[in-house]
Amino acid sequence: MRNKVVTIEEAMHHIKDGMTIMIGGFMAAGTPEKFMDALVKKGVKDLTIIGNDGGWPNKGIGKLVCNKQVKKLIASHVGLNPEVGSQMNSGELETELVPQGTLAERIRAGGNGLGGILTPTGVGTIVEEGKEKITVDGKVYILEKPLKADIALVGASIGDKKGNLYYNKATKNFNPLMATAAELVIAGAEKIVEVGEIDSNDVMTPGLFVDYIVEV
Amino acid sequence: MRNKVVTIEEAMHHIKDGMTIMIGGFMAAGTPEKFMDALVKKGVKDLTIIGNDGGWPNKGIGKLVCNKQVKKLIASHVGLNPEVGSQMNSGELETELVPQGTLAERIRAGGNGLGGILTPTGVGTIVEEGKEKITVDGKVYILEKPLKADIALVGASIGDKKGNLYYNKATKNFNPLMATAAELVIAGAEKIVEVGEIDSNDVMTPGLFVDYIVEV
Amino acid sequence: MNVKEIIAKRVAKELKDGDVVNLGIGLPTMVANYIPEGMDVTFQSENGFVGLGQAPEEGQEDKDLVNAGGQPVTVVPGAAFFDSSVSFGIIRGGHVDATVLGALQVDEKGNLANWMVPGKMVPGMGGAMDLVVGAKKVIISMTHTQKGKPKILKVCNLPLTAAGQVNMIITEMGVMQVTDKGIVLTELNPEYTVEDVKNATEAVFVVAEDLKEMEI
Amino acid sequence: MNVKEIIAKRVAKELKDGDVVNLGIGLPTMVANYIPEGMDVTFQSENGFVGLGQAPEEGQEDKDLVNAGGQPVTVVPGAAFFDSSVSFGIIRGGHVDATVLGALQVDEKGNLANWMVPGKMVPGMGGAMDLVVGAKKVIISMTHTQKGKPKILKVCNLPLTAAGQVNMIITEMGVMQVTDKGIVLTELNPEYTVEDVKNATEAVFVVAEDLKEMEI
Repeated sequence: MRNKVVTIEEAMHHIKDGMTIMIGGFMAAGTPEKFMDALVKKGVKDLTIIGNDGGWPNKGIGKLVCNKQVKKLIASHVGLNPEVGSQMNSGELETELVPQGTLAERIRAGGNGLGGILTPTGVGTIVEEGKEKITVDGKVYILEKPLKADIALVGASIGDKKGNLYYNKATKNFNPLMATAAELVIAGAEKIVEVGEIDSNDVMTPGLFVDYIVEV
Repeated sequence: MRNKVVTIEEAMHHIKDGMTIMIGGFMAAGTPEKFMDALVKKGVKDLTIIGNDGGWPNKGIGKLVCNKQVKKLIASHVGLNPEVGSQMNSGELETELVPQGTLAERIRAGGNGLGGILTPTGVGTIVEEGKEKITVDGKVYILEKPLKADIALVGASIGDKKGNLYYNKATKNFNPLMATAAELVIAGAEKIVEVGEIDSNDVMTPGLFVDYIVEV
Repeated sequence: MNVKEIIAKRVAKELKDGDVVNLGIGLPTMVANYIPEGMDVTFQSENGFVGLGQAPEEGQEDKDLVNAGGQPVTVVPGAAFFDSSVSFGIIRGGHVDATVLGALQVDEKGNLANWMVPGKMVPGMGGAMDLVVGAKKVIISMTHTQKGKPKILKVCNLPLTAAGQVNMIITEMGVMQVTDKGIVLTELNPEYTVEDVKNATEAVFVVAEDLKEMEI
Repeated sequence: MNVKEIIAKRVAKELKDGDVVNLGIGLPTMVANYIPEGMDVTFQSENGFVGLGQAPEEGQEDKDLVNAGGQPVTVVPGAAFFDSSVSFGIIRGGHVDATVLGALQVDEKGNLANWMVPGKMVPGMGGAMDLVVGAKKVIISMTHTQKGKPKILKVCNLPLTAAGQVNMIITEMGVMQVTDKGIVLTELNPEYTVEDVKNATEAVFVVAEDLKEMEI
């Protein structure tokens, strides 16, 4: 069996300037925070980040934004990190705002081999601009396209050595979706256990999705 | 709190001739078998059944087919119940065969308010006949439309009095998807426990989807 | 009772036993305080659970359990956690009975603008666009005017959150239903006259023949 | 070694440490018997889990644990259960490294027909269409002819399972790669001559310059 358990340095080695990176979590709950610190330290830049939000100034995705490592942010909400707004205004940061449910479905579509999904969300708003609209059974939908990434950084509560992951409470959010949608998936788990210790019924991300796992 | 726990007779009371019914399970694993028996006894007819398969002659959806209660069957596989084939040949039973992954996505779309999904499955085959094809980023997909039902009959291992459900091992299959996609959802659980006894992390179908629950 | 309390208390009366409800940030959150004892209303939190409870006591915060604003919360017995695609499947799929949100503007067609002001910092739509499109009933709860300026308009001029989805507007002045034929004032706070409401409203509205005193 | 064993043994050599593999019903199932000790290959079962193990001993069957043919199976440590949408998300999303299936017909373009014969009882495509479109590598394992009649054709004349998705054909006579330029015979079972293979094959194929002896 290939060993998936690596150190944080080994894991971060895969992240290069200019990459597109999905980062799990919701307002930093479920975000692999140690990976954020490691990326700040590593100083990779020109990143495209896909995440639910812009985090807080000192927490979650916000750390990367404040350290000016992010070129483009694809998220649903950035209001709790004023630095996002100021970098948007100064033109340093490009943002693509996506309705939260659409963001979840686009990531899921990317990971699940779908060419897109039809959603009623955003019809009649600026969200529909530049997108194809399709009427099904008399109702208008927007065709939203899949999102994929080079790397997904997900935060788990427990992981096993095969990469099976378990997320506690509200830390699940975007993590299981992102774990399906990137070329390389790196999980930060608060605790790593032996294979078989997570009940097969309780696995929330099957290990086949996970390339590397770090105890954080 | 409204009481969702009812007897099998009370639950089956909602099922009428001509209804469209989703039935969970995969080759009868996870199918609420006692509901099949109750429907045979009740004798409702002209049903449209949506399920993974045609079951076995004496098990699962097969019981309803053999008792000639099914007008139309939407499924991915019917090969293990010869009665389906003979009723198809005699014109008694209409069948719509759907690739299994597409069936899962169509039901999920129905329950999740999506107008459809784009799948590469079936492109270049008879599955694409009569359907819209959409090219996204140079790849051809079929637009598959949502499936919904009047009733979903799902089989759970454990349920609580609020309708939260837990499915053991391979009995999950189509059950959690179908629980989202019907006007009325009736769960058969092998065991009913008090609210709170299923860990909130382990709930596989939140109770909000379930209208009635029967201990079977 | 202050203005916000009046509004929140009146909104609470719209909720029924067994309802699944999503409350927006701010004033809508206060609605939870006015649910009558013994009435079973389940609160959904779009970051990934149903069964949202009270704020935790100081020192009892759980880093894995926050609401959509990133603030520590608790859950009630029978709660269920899920990922963001399930969370918005619940919302978009029509499984949320009511959503209560604030507004910058609402208009005669039931259009809603509550997510951006051009030229100002744009926080992002978060889950609002999905909620307004997906919930069975969309209740706008807000102060009737913004510093004396009407917010209930003939036509919204800010970018929309959703087109034609608002069902009801509850302010400190009264209750309005948004119907196919326009806005109808159905309840009036006895502290105001119909004339007061007209002066504070740009939209044209009809006064219900059986105009009632606002239940507070 | 009989013909089926030869084929299954050769297919097993295509699998690599760490692979996730889906085996079709029948001959492909036998491939599991030839995985070398210590090599970590995970088997996916499309009815909802990864980590498929051996058949259970008699009396040890678990009604909640069956394979896609409805037969009792076991799982290995580190297995994970999921619903059918996740199962086919794994398949369609390219997370299955190889799928091994039988065929009625394969042709020079990599088209596959293995699900229906017009006029005969149609069992349904089950998960085959998704597997063939989604798996990274599609390996057809079958006897070279059907009662002496070629199955590797210029053009399939039965309804297709998928268009242009087959990568490799392994029969008792040898190994063929399906390339953009057509079929290439890369390995020959020493019990046969190239002439034998040509006589048993309707499709035109090229013999690889470095034609090897079939590894059995």
